Parts: sequence; C-alpha cells; structure tokens
Amino acid sequence: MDSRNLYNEILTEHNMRPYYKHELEDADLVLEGVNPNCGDDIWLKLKLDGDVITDGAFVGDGCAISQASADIMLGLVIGRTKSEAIRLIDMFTRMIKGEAGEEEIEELEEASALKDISHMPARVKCAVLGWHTLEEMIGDKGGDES
Amino acid sequence: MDSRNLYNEILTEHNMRPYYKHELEDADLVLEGVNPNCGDDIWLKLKLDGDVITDGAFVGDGCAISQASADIMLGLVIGRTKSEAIRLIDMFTRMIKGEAGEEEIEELEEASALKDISHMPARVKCAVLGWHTLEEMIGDKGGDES
Amino acid sequence: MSAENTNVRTNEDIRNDFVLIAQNEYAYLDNAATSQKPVCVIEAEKRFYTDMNANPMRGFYPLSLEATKAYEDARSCVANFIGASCPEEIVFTRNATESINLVAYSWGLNNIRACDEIAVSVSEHHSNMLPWQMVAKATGAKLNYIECKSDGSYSDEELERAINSRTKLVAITHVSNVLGRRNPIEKITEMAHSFGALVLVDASQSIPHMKIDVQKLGADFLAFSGHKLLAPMGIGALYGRKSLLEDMPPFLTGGEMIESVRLDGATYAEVPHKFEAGTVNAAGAYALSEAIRYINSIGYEYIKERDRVLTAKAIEALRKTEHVRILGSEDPYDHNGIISFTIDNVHPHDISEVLAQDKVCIRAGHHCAQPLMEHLKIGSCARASIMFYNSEDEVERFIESVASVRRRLGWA
Amino acid sequence: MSAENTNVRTNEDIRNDFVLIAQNEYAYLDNAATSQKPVCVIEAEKRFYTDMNANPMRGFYPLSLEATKAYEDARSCVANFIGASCPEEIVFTRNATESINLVAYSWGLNNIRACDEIAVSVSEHHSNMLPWQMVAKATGAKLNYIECKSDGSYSDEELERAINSRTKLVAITHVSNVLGRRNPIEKITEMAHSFGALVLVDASQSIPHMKIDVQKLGADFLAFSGHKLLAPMGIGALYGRKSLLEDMPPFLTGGEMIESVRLDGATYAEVPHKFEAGTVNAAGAYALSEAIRYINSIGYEYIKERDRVLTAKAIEALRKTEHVRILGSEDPYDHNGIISFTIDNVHPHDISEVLAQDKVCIRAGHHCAQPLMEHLKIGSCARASIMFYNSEDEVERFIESVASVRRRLGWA
Ligand SMILES: Cc1ncc(COP(=O)(O)O)c(C=O)c1O
Ligand SMILES: Cc1ncc(COP(=O)(O)O)c(C=O)c1O
Repeated sequence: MDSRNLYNEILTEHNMRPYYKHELEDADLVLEGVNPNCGDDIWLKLKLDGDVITDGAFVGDGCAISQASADIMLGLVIGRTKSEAIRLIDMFTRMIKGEAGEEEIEELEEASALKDISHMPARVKCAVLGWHTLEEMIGDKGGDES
Repeated sequence: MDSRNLYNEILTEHNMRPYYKHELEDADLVLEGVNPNCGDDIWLKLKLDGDVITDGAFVGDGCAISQASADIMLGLVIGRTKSEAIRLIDMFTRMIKGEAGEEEIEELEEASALKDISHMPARVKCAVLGWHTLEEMIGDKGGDES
Repeated sequence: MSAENTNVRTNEDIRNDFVLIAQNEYAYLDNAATSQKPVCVIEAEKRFYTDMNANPMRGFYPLSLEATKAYEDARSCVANFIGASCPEEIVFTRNATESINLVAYSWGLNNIRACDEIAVSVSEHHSNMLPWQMVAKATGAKLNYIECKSDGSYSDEELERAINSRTKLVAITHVSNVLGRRNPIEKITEMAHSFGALVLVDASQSIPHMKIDVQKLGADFLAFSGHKLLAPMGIGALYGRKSLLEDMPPFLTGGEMIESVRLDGATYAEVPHKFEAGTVNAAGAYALSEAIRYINSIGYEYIKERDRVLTAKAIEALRKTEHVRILGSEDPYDHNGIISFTIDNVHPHDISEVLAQDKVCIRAGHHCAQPLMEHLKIGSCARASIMFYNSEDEVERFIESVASVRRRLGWA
Repeated sequence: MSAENTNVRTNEDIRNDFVLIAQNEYAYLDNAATSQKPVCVIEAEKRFYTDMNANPMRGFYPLSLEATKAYEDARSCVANFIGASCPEEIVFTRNATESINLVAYSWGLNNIRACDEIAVSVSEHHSNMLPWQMVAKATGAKLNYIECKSDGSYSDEELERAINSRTKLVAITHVSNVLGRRNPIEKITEMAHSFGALVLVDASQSIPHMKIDVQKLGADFLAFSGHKLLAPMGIGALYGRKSLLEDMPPFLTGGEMIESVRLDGATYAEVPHKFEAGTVNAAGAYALSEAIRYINSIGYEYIKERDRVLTAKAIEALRKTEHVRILGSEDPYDHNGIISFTIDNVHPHDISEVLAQDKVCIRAGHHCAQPLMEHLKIGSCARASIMFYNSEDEVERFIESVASVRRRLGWA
C-alpha cells in the first residue's frame, strides 16, 4: 500500500491545469457521474460525428485523482471511434484492477500514470469515475466490445 | 455463593406439605402476587378481626422457595396484629438483604431457614414474594411501622 | 496445540480451545442460551483492536482501510458460510432479535395489509413472535399460529390450514429452542412460495449444529446471532434476498448509511449499508468470521456426531430416571443437542438451582417461548443443551445431579 | 507499568496503555471517528469471556449470575459517570445512532403531532438529523433547523426563533464533530423546558473530553457511543429520565424484555429492560465500565489540559501555514480537540491521502454532517482530532505533513 508516487507529475499536471475542464456548447451527449460516498461529481460532455468522438469536455468537482483521470481520458479518446474508446475503457478498468499486461498499459499512454491506484482500493472509484461515465454514455451503442 | 444448604429440612417440609396452601372461604382480603420473570404466582387470602390476622391461606404455583416461604410466613403472622406482622415483614426483608441481627433472625423462627438466600440474588424475589404481597394487603393501614 | 492433522483432534484437544471449558469446573450445558468462545475468537477480537483499530468505511489511511477490509471480508465469509448469492445479502446486526425486528419494521410494516395473514409457529422464541404481533397490530393483519403436536412436529393439514392464499409471510424457526426439533423448512418455503408468500427462517438454534444453505432451504430472510455460534456478544446477521433488501426502506437512520443528506431529506446507500446505521461493530464481525473459520475446521460432520452421541446418552439415562419427563421427540436424533424436561413435583427453577449447586449449568423457565409452554400445558421446564465441546463426563455429572434432585428436595 | 502514584504518569506512560499508540508508527489523529482502546479494556472484554461467559438475566448458575452482575454493575457505573439518578435511566444500545433512533421511534412517533415542531441544529451529525427527518415525515411535524454562525455559535435570536411554544423536542449535539464547539446546552434546556419541550443531547463528541452531568445539563435524553470513549465497538448508551422511559412503548421486541407473552399480546418488563430486546452485549457493557474506570483514573482535568495544549499547538502552526483555512472558532479552547480545515486548491481527500502516506491518520469528507458543510458553503473538509494520549510529536508530524501537501500536489 505504498502510494508515495501516486501524485506523480502527470497526475498533478492534469489536476492543476486540466485541458478539457470547461463548458462545451452544443454537446451531443451529456451525463453526470457521481461518487456519492466521497462527493466526486463530474458532468461529461461529448460531440460526435457518426461513430467518432470529435470533441469532449467536463466540469465538476472532486479529488485530484477523479479530475485528472477524466482529463487524461478525454485526451485519449477524442478523435477515436466509440468502439475504440470502449476498448480503452475496458483496458483502463483492467489496469486499475491490476489485471492489464505491459503493452496494454503502454497503449493507455498518460493514463498509465494511474496504474498504482490498483493498490489503493479506497481510491479506485475516484480513478474510474470519468471512464465509467463515458462507458454509460456510449457503451450501449459501442458495438464490438469483443 | 455456596447454597448447598438452601433446601434444608424446614424449607422442603413446607414445600412438600404446606399447611396453609388451600382455599379460604369468606376471606376479608385477597391479593395476587406475581414474579413475572420466573413465573411464581400466589393468591394470598386473609381473615381479620379488627387489627388481628385471625386466619390465612394461599394458593398458587412456583418454586419451592416461594411456596415454602409463603407457608412459613402465614404460620408466623396468624394470630398477630397487622402492625406486628409489618414489623416481621420488615425484619424478614432485612434478613434477606443480610442486614438483620442475630436476635431478629431468631424472632423470625422458622423463617430464619431462609437466611442464606441473602447470598443468592437470583432467588431473593422468590423468597420475598409472599411477604411483599402481605405488606401490600395490610401495609397502608398497618400504623406504627417505626 | 497438538500438531496432528485436522479431524484427528480429540474431544480433549477441542476442550482446550475454550478457557472455561478446559478448566472442567463447570459442566456447561446451557449452550442454547449462549456458547463458549474459543481462544482464537477472543484473540481475533483483541487483534482487531491492537492491529487495525479505526472506524471503517470512511478513512483513507491504512488502519481504516484494513478495518474496512476486515469488516467486508467478514461479510463475504458469512455469505459463503450460509450459501448467499453475494455478500450484499448479509446485513450485520446486534443479534437475531434485531435481525428479525429489522424485517418486521422495514419489510413488514410496508408490505403487509389488513387483509393479509402472517403465519407464525406457536413454538417460536419471543424474538420471532413479538415483532409479528407488533406488525399485525399496526397493520390489522391476522396472525395465524401454526400449532405443533406435543413432539414438536407439524401435520400437513395444519400447515395447509395456516399457510394459504392470504398468507404474506411465514415466520418460523429452523430448530426450536425448547424441543430441539428441526422444522421442515424446505416444505414450508415451497408451500409459502406457491402462494407468493415469503419465509423468514430463525436459524439461531440451527446454525451451531447443522450446515445452513439458504438456497436449499428456500429462505427469503434468515436470522441468527453470533454469540450462540462461538462469536462474541453484540454481533448477529440477517440474510435477505438482494432484490428484497433493495426494495426495503431503511430502518435505523444515521451515519454511514446514506449517499447524501439535505435539510429536506436524504438518499440512502446501497444494500447492505443502507441497513447499517452508525459505526458498525467491525471487531465483532471480524471475530464472527474467525468463529466461522473455527466451526469449519471442526466440521459439521463431527458436530452432528457429538450432538447425537451426547444427546442419546443423556436421554437414555433420563428416561430411566423415575419422575423425569422429557419433552419432544422420542428419538435423540431429533433433538439437535437440546434436552428439555420436567421432574414431578419439582419446579424447574429448583431443578436448575440444585444442578447449579453441583456446578452443572442448565437453564430453567419458559425459555422465551411462553406460548409453546402453554400449548404443551406446562408453565416452564428445565433445559440442558449440548455443544460439540461437551464431554461424556459432563453429561454424566448432569445425569447424576438430575437423579438426586427429588431426594434433595425432600421427596425421598 | 510504572509504579508511581496516580496523575504523575507521563504522556509516555499513558501511551504505553494503548498498543497501537505505543508503537509510534501511526500518528493517530482520527479520534473523533473512534478512539483507540487501552489494554485494560481489551483485557476486560477478554476476561468476561474467559471468566464468566454466560447469557445473563435468566440463569441460576454462578456463571450466569456473575455475567448478570457484571452487566448491571456496568449500568450503575455509566449512571454514576453521567450523574443519572438511578441505573434504570441507562439503556444499553449498540451506539449513539441506535440510542437516538430508539428515542425517535419510541418517544418521537408517539408524542409528536402534525402541529408540533422539532428543533434540530444544522450542525448535527446525520445520526441526530435523519431520525428526526423520519419523525417529521411520519407525523407531519415541522423540522425547524437552528442555524449556527460560521464559528459554530448560535445567536440568542436564532435560538429564540427556533425554540418556541410549538417545539416538542430539541435535538442538539453537545459538541459538534466538525467544529468542536461546545453548544450552550444549559441555556437550551432551560428555554425548551419553559415551553414544555424536551431536549435530546448528543454527547458522542463531548463525553471523551468533558465531564457530563445530565442534571446540570438539564438533558431529558442523552446519547453516546462506547467506541469513541475507549470502549469496544458494539456498545453504546441512552440516558433517559425515568418517568419518560417508563411512559414510552418498547422499540425492538423479543426475548428478555417481556413480563409475559400470550398469543394475543404481551406485557413488558420494567425499564430499562423493556428497551433491551434479545441477548444483551454484556461483555461490551463490562468493557465500557472498565473504559470509564480508566477515564476516571486519568481524570478530565488532565484530558482537558492535553486537549488545550495539543490543539493550540496545531492551530497556531496551521494558522501560519499559507493556504490553510481552519474552520470554527479562533480560540483553540473552543475546539475540544477537533481541528477541521481546508487547503486552497486541494481536495480534502487528497489532503488525507497525502497525510496517510506519512502515516498521519486524519479524516476527510463531509463527516456525516452534509447540511453543515452546505451551510458553511464547503463540500467537505479535512479533520484532525486529538485525544489525551496523543503527543506533541504526533502533532508535529501532522503539521509538517499538512505543510507539504500543496507542494506534493504540484502547487510548488
Ligand atoms: C456528534 C456525533 N453524533 C453521533 C455520532 C454517531 O456515533 P455512532 O456512529 O457511534 O453511532 C457521531 C460519530 O460518528 C458523532 O460525531
Ligand atoms: C430460536 C431462537 N430465536 C431467537 C433467539 C434470540 O437470539 P438473541 O437473543 O441472540 O437475539 C434465540 C435465543 O435466545 C433462540 O433460541
């Protein structure tokens, strides 16, 4: 349970200067995600062109982990198709459970900065909040989840 | 808490062959006494001539201690005035609390067979059932309780 | 500790796991009231306080995380132990009484109407009767008492009369705390379910003696206490089918059972936390899981065998003792360690008092089952109750002491 | 153990009474959530199980009599400790939450009507707010929230507005679990009583820090948990004036709380047993009485002095730390060991996480006081809470760790 490195540079950067934390006019999809126990609360907003996520943003309130994780996620999925995004969400979820392989973690790019969360059960919910919210928004139409 | 001698001869005799356990026609006073927790239940019946208890009896159900104690009590108070009876009840109660002196215990005659109950908190209620019922019947008019 | 393999431990080995039992001073035969606790359980509770004591559920520091894990692992342990589908089906309570009251208040008051019936067996412990009297009174529903025969068994006709299309709930004990008899729960749940009624099973007396499988029993709710199952006082459990628990409103309210609170109301946490208001007894739950581990290490095979041997010994001897009358079935195997009896002309409290003088611990009275006492037409009775750690020697002390009672009360 | 006289024991001596504290690994500053337990308390609970374990109240054999005596002596001990007139005024519960729910269900639902008001302070813990929301909803009564100023104090005007001739009950905490401030209970009970209203005092956070005297407070009901007062989890108490308890109907029903049960109803035992359904947590009560004995041996003089010294040290240092904001009063003496704070741009959960990395144990969140958080216009906060066994060194570790938080989150 050593978490000395939890607040690493990637995470603190995305927390202090989130790139996607802003309003998004004319979003096609909007959904609130909440962790009632700890009070993390985000509104995720997406623009779609057919199956492709063309833009995204979030607003909200919560701990550094929930906020940075949502920001990192948007950077990763914007420009991808819904089914690609679903695949990444799945990978991320498995990384958080400590079940993802090396290459998978690599494919998650900056999101791999959150991999130590797998040793911190109390913070898992914060890390996955954005991802689960995204999954709810696009999941049912996401197609080939394999 | 050694109670080897609790079921002594006096007690078992009064339990097996209670002298006063029978109906009493034309009683002047009748009262039920109950120990709800253990189920001891007696009906005490008295005949009075002015201030004097001329006759008494009881019916009911309960452990050897409650039944024998009621029987011994009636033997002691019949023929006495109400205030004498109240004095004996008071003495008995103090004996049960372990607070009575030698002479007092002697004055209680056969009832002194119950003095070891003072070491047995769970059985005190059984021993005093008859006596408290009697007190309730005659107490308020009992006069000089001193 | 002897270093042999599992299940080759002798009765003496096992007795050494229990401080009070190992001392051999008392013949403790009041196990149906509460069990003794093995050293490992007492040490587990102590370990919680010395190694991970913190308020679970809300802290981010290691102690609190460990306390939370110990508590939630205990929940999984209980769920596995009784065959629940998932840990969320287990609510920790103080004791069986609270478990049943929770169902009565939360499910009963909200699902039972004036035109409904609640079927309750006449042999229930007060803890599985008074809550239903309360619900009946509050809702106007009818309490339909299921009457047993004098050996504790139920006729099919009686079950068919009492469980019918108006029945909303059947509240029945798995094993009677007076007669020791196992009730035909599987048959009853099938009947009840055919009418859409639910069944609450009181497993307080069965779980120390037989493997419980809520699926096989078909129980919708099941309640038991830790303290009768080698665990400390102050911890118990309620099993409820998840869909039922989810639909029920909370009972006690306060900290730890909410999602959010506003001045005009609150939204509640998911099951089971919705039903666990205030700081939980995490140390008690942790110790209960250790008790379950111990029971599993002993095994119900062994437990049933010891119950059978010791009960048969006691019943055979009592049957030969003049003026002693045994309640319930003729067959020792139907007693699950519980032997209730009376002695002619001797009040049960005097029986128990005389036995106490011989340091034989049994219970006497109505055993919180007054309606059963009335049904059996006795005011009270004496009860010895056996646990796997009891010895032949203790049973002999009991038999001898019982045989001396009438003489010592003067009926020579 | 050092053989010196009472009250010349050093902080180190005292720390050695607590296993987790003596190890010096964690700086445990989450005492308002739950306290650590001294060895004597843990041993007392163990002793109950090894020396006198039996179901109390109903057995005639020595073990059961001893268990009963231990339990009832514990009741007397609690009664003396808080100045109750007699032991019957103490009902043992699981925790403060259950104590308050008992009053809400048994007294509240039966005495409060649609035209009445219940005054509840906005700074209450959820456990002293949700039960009254439930009563208000069930009865149609109005919940009148008493609003505090940002330092946690109440203006006379506000008290006079909220406590009026329609008020039936005032539910108020003695010390806030977020602001640490002691509320003017004596003034409030006097006002309430002048309108014939009752006052329930939540003493959960005060009793570990100050002498409670229910007579001086004028409390009609008072609730607290054992686990915050050095005792095990799973035991708590409710004080109620005897005449009130006597008039209240039972809450939970079942074994041990009846006089007699028939198929058509029951008569209940006297107070306090009427409110203690099922097998009691006698071992927990016994351990609670040991905790009280320990507290008395330490003495509230010493406790208050330690609270003052350590709180002042922490508050002074935090005040000098940039970007840290302390909630509540400016005066450390008003905090009773509770120091809640925020750090600019850092979420309280991250504060607590960073401190956890340094093995400093504090709590972060809404502290089961969401309405107060809203009232103070913050979502959550971090809270350190001190107990007499804490050391200057631990406070320093806390201060240093707090000072490093912003840097470690990147706000260099
Ligand atoms: C002020 C206050 N009231 C009530 C409670 C509830 O106590 P418990 O959770 O032990 O029932 C707490 C502590 O959590 C508290 O701080
Ligand atoms: C059959 C049965 N049900 C319920 C109970 C109540 O258990 P508890 O007092 O632990 O709540 C008991 C034991 O007392 C029992 O024997």
